[in-house]
Amino acid sequence: MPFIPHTDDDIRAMLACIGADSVEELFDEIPAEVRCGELNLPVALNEMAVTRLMEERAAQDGRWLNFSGAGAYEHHIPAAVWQLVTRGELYTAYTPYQAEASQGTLQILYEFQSMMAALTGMAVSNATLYDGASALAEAVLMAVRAHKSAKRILVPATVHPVWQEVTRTIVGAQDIELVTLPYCTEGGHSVAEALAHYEGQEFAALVIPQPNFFGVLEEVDLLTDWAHSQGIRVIAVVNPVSLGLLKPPGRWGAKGADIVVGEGQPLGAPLSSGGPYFGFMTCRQELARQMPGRIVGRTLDLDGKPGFTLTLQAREQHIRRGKATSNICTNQGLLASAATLYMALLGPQGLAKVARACHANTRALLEQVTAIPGVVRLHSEPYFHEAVIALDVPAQEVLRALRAQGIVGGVDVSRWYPELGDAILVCATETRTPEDIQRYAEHLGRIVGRRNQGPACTKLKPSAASKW
Amino acid sequence: MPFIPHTDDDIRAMLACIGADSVEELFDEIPAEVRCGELNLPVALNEMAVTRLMEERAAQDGRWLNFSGAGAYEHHIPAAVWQLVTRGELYTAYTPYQAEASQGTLQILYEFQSMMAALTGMAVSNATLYDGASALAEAVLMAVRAHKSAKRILVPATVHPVWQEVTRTIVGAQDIELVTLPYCTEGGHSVAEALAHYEGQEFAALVIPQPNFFGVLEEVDLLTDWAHSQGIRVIAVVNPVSLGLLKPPGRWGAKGADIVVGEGQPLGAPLSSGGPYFGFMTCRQELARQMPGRIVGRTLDLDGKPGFTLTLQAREQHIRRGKATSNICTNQGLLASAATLYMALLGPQGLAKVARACHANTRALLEQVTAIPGVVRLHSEPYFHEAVIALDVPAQEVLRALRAQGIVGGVDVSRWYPELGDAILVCATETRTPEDIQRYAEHLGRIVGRRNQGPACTKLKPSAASKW
Amino acid sequence: MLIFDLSQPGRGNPALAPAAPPPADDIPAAYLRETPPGWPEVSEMDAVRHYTRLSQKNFSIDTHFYPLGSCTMKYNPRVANVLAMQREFLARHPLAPEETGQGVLACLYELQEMLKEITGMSGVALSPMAGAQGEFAGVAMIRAYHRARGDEGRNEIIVPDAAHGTNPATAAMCGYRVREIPTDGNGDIDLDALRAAVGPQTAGLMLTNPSTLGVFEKTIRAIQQIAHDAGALTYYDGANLNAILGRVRPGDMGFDVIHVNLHKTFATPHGGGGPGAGPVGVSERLLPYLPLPLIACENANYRLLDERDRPHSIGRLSANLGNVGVLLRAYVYMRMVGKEGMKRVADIATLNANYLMAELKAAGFAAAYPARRASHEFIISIKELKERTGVSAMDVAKRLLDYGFHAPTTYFPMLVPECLLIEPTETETRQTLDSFVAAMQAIRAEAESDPALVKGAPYTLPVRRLDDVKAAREPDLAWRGA
Amino acid sequence: MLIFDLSQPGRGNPALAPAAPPPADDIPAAYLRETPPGWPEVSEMDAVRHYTRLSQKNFSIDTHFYPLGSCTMKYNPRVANVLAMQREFLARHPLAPEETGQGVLACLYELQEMLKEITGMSGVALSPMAGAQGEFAGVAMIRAYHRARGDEGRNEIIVPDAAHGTNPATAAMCGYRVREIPTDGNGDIDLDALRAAVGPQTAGLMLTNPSTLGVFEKTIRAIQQIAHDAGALTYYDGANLNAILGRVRPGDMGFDVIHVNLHKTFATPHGGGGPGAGPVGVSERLLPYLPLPLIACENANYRLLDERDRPHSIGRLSANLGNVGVLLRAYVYMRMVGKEGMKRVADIATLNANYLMAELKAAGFAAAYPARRASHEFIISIKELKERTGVSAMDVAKRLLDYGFHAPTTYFPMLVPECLLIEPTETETRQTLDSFVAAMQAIRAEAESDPALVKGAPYTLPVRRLDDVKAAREPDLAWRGA
Ligand SMILES: Cc1ncc(COP(=O)(O)O)c(C=O)c1O
Ligand SMILES: Cc1ncc(COP(=O)(O)O)c(C=O)c1O
Repeated sequence: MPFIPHTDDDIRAMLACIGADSVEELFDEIPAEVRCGELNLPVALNEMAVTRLMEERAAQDGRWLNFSGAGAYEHHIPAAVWQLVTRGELYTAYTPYQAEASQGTLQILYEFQSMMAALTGMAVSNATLYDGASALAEAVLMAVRAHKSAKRILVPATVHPVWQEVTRTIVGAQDIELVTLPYCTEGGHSVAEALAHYEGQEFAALVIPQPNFFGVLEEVDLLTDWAHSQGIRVIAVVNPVSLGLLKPPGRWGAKGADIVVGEGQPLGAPLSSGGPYFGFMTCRQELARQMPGRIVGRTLDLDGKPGFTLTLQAREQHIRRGKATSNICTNQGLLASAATLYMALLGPQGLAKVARACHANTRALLEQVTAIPGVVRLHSEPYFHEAVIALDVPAQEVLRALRAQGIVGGVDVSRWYPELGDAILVCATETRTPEDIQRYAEHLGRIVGRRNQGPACTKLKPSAASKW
Repeated sequence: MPFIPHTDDDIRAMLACIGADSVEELFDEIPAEVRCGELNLPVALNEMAVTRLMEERAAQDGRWLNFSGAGAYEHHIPAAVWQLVTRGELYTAYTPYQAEASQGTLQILYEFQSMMAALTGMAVSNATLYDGASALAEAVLMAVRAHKSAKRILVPATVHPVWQEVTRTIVGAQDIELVTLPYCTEGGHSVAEALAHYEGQEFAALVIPQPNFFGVLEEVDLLTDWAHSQGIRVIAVVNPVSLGLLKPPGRWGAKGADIVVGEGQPLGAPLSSGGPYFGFMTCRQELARQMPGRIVGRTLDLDGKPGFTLTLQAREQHIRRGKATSNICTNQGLLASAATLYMALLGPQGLAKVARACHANTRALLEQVTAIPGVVRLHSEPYFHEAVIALDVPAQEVLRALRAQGIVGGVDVSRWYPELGDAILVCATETRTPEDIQRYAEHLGRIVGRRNQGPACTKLKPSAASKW
Repeated sequence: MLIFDLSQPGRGNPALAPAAPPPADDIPAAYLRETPPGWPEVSEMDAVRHYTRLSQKNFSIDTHFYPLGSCTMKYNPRVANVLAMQREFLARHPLAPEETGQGVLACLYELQEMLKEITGMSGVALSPMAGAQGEFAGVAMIRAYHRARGDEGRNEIIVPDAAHGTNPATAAMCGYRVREIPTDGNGDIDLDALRAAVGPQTAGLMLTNPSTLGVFEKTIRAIQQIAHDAGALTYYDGANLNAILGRVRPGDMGFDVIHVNLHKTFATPHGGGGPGAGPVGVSERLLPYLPLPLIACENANYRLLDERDRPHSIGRLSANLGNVGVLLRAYVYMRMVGKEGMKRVADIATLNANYLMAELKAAGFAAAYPARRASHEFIISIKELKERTGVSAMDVAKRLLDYGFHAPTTYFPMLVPECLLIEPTETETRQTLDSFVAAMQAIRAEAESDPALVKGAPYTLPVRRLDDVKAAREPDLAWRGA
Repeated sequence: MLIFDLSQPGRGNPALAPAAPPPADDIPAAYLRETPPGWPEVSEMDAVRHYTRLSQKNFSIDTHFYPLGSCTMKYNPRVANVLAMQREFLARHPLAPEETGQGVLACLYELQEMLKEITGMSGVALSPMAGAQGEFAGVAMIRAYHRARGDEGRNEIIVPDAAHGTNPATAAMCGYRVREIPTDGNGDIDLDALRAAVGPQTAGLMLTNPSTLGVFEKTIRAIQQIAHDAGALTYYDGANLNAILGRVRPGDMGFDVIHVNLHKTFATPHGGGGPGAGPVGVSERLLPYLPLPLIACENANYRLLDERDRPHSIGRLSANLGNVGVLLRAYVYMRMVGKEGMKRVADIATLNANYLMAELKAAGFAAAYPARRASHEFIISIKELKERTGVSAMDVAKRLLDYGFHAPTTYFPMLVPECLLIEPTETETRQTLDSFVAAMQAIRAEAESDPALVKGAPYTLPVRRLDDVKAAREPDLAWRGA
């Protein structure tokens, strides 16, 4: 059997020590009536055969030129990152319960927390949640816990729609109400007019995505200050790579955001059909004990030498059980290690360059595609590294035609925003070359093939005061 | 600049310490007249760009179904091998000159030597030479050194022809004569009739390949005993994987071979267009101090604890300079580590299974292809895992047609053995499935397409007593 | 030495970033960052060196015996890593259409089906990203089920006192009150207490089996019956599935939900705390509520099912498919273990645990449930030693590190005083277990002769024992500059 | 603990080998092995654990500063490993036709061309598998050249006494007598001695520049002239090319042959002793003799040249193309360094060496050639300290290990007593160099106050100082059973 080292002699000798006649006997406490018959599974493959199978499966999926973002972004990951992260000592350890035997993982997580705090401009960070979407849900729960009375959260319609779904799934059971803040369909952002409607109402938090799902930049200072003026906490949802260029949530408005969450994938995690990624969360100092998830602290050992350990564990399920800040236990630790390496290798200047290149490439892409008759950018507000383009032909057909050219051409957003019509969210990160961009534009031009002006939309969507 | 950590401040401060005004000044001892102008090289690519380039180059080479052997064999390499061998501590260390700081590499090499000695049935092993071909050359030099008077070596025509060339290149400068021993074209092996011719002549060694270049098994006991009866040492040239099945050179004839060399590639090195591979060499105890290359020994430390160190260095160029046993310095250490892991993971039973599967697959291949009219196996003697098949159509055309089906169909041997006519050396290792073999046979059948009986050959080739 | 200590302003790795992108001069200044984040500025080599050396400070399966109970620290096959990290798999965008992912989806679909077969459930969803999220999905489905039937009064979940902390925490997250029920002296659930606890307010019962006490719940049928009779659904915490592979299927026993931890039973690496994967399986009646996406095979074509296909789903737990890379590793493992191997895994995991328990008992250690068979793990209690010598379970754990063994789980389950929960797994040799026993004996001898020695452990690790209290009282959670 | 100590008869990893191949019953028994080789029988996990832990016992660039003179232990970019190990590259058979290898051949061809440009030579062959094999190829070409001209009397090669051992060893292997010439007090070759040595018997001169003494041969033109005037060819040992990249080209200086060590100058890993690669470059007149194969580009098609194309070639040095995987790594490195970076490499390598020399001098250490600029490396001599305290260069080297630094090269070149040859390379930071200086100072202080301490070093490594004499006198070269 693979991975089992026992020889027949071993088994015989061990049974003798136990005083059992057979391995079967070791299961004698299992009631006969619950035992099962033989499993109907495929027969075992040896390593050679499984390698061949998996190589064929990978080859089947092929290689594509990607222009999709929508929450998961293709970035160049320095080769050193995964070469190091898959070292056995990091890859095959578990949660550092025995701190002294886990200083590697612990120090890396401490450095991770430090870098994430610096990136977002906040005081403290935890050591990952599952992903960005579930991190938003955790932030909502945290804001409600911290607020004590309000169980309502104001969520812009421009927050990633799947993240909204995930949040609803996760917080739904606790009678928390998520109220949708409509957005301006022309600008593509959340606006003061929409906020006015909620003036004076009690909310535990306002969520502010930056950039938002459409790639558009929100007026974060205005939104933050409005929320704080209403006694509402601010949950920032940010793309970490964008923070190489954009103002960190800690600096939003007069007082800065209160909780910051996001999808960590852009920091060193490959796209991988969706995972593993990691959610990050940072917050103000005073909210630290409300945080979900593992937190690493620096302390001293018996000899007065610095070292690292899991801390503030009284928040966690293994201590506080039913009263824990979250049920999370296993998190996405290895991805935090990858992110730490990514951040350390790029450094602040490297990140700024990546962010600028992403923006510049998307800008170049938009310039070229909007020169095509019938293709327009849908929104007017500034963007970071993705944008919605409207087409006068069916989006699905266009995407299919691009695919025939080896191009994954963006994400059809009509499923979540039917009001946008035929519209795709496109993204060109630093990984796209000028030739890639030109190739995209040429094919799109050929496919679209005729001219059209999409009608400008002048309504808030969804209509004000809508809820899920 | 990539990989250079110096900031401008660093450089300034360092120059100040040196007392130089500029980096330029540090080169002031270089005569002006030898300085060069700007290099005409491509501009630097960043990691992302070079990654894209190299991924495209790899994709360009594609994936092929391989039936070629001829000295380099496709085997399944357990994934753990290269995952471990590329760990920085092994990958980026150098020759273990500081033994105490290199116990990892040293112990692995000691284990390597132990396993190679056990595999070949010899007393001692070195810690690699460059490749199998140059190892044969080193064995020839060693045999001449050990013999003292004879400078002639008897080399069967069935030794890998390129290895013969390499050996000639390397030993040629030292007035060593390589005398070709003709082979039986029907059996495909070296025979007593041919040996008779050399009875009573002085040779430093007889080389015995097992299996030989044609995949054929030589009568090693007979050849070994003949050589020893003539006072000639035996240099065995073996495929290490074959030794999972075949008699180790230490057991050949009454006394066993004296020196054993071979290409280590089958033990864990990927095909890689030819390298890096490694040459191995083992020998009798009494020849140890005649060996070329690094050797690791076990010894004790100051506290009496066992440890490992390079030893018998008085043989080597860094001590003995012009009188060293070889000029080799940097060897193929990492490949020895990979081989050690390969051997430890497979174990004796695993190796036996690999060897048996190779044989069985080649047997199945031969059964299927020789059922095709016009395709025959050229030799009658037993084989290990490759064999020459004769075709009645041009070999190059057949190989080209197979290529059009994604198959690398074997090696055209007419370049080295024109007497064989249209003949290709085919090999099916354990990596070939029954479907692969069937696919090969079907395509070959379609390509050859008509019937022919190749005339049996009854002459020794090259004619007896030929020399290079 | 922190990575920050290696930093020098202006240093960096230009080759790792785009050369000189144009400024983002079309974005108004108000949106822009003024000062770069306080990240370290180090060379690639210094980063590689720093993190390589840090990694060496860890214990891990690849370096040490790691008998951490409840965590199933078995060998993580290297081949699974290699195959899951093929370029095509890594580069695929999660929202790329299904036609670009038939290879990966085929693996996931087959994984889904294999898990159904192994657990005996009617449907499986792969998306939960860890056991706790699988639990969440499971309890949320229980809730959805009762709601759909208009059975709104059920607001309690029953959890044995020995349960893992995630069980009560999950129940609470799903809006339930948690009712604990005690365990009897034999390690079984107290059936009378259970009977007394159930009622029309009971939404579900969460059971771990073999329990966290390392024993098989002998009355599992009765427990199941009592819960079902009360109209409650039954949840099977499958974190300990390794013990029963191929012998018992929770679905056959009538359970309604199960989560399994791929990072335990199916050998995916633990990554220093994750990522894992916690697929959830359900009985027929919960099928409509499974979280999304699910993977369907239609005419040899793989497709993701969404809200349009499954309108009653509890929804989504992640933005995408879950931890696909982890799922692929589990898939590779399961294909290699295959039909023949599954039961063997449980057999040898159980053999190793019973052998180690027998040897430790013979060496004078007190098993918490000496009359019971160990499942794949078991508990010993250091209580008696502590009373005599002052050496606690924690001290023994720390001293084990000096002997080159990762410690077992300590102080969990909380039920057994001074406990060590020991799970050797099937991938360890008898020789390793014997050397562990020898270390335990040596430590006991030290405790008798020189308790201070043990209480001062560890001595041979990168740090001596760390001050947890200080860490919590004066939290230093981020580097704030030199 | 040896891997053999973990072995248990009958253990193994069935999943790593074919399941149950049929017996080879068509092969006569006389050919077959009777007993399996005495290899260890261990589980995959135990092997992984054993070798992971062994690896941790090494110093390496990825873990330690490694200023091993003459070896150019610079950072080995991880990306080169990743890209060279792509599946398509690894799987290609060496005898597969060129059409299946246009990608890899394009890289090799461009590498060949870049090396021509950097060295200023007319042709380059990539096949030599290490520096010493490059030397062999070079000297063999010199021999072929003289022979082709009927100039048979040339049977001597001149080698400076400071030369690396491979130079005289290579000359001998090529059938030449070796004539050593001395170095003067400034580290330059003694020109008078050279003039006296050359003659009609001189086939060639092998020169390392910058020399192994760490200085640039100031009279290199004259040396060259003297040799050429005598009808000898000149060989440039390019192992120290790192010092002169983009500043000086051996070809421009009139050298006839050069070998370069890709595993030094071009950042390919040293692998614990190899593999490396030692391409050889030649001047116009040696072109016909280059070893095979060479890579040609014909109509944008890459092709291997063989004996039919190059009938005068000295022949082949390896069965195939040489160490292709190493060549690919060097190619990636060179493309990343590019036109702009080559000179910078030499600049900073030189800066680091001169800085470290200046700091060590300031700390009281004696430079062997204090009046000279260091090239990319330099020598300090511990002679004076040894005379006073008995602490030798070897002792200092061993003590450095305790301080977390790999030792410099010791006792080479043999010319300088108690020498340490120190080569920091350009990839080390000033901070690292400073901490090395601090360690050297500390060791000196220890030598003054407690020489026995230094002589007993190392203390903190997996073993104390090893008995080399015993190793050589009673060789234990292979495990022979428990
Ligand atoms: C019994 C039990 N249940 C649930 C869990 C939670 O699983 P996870 O850590 O993957 O969230 C664990 C893991 O620690 C466990 O041991
Ligand atoms: C100056 C010099 N020449 C030649 C060599 C030989 O190179 P290699 O070890 O690659 O054979 C070396 C390497 O040690 C060297 O330093």
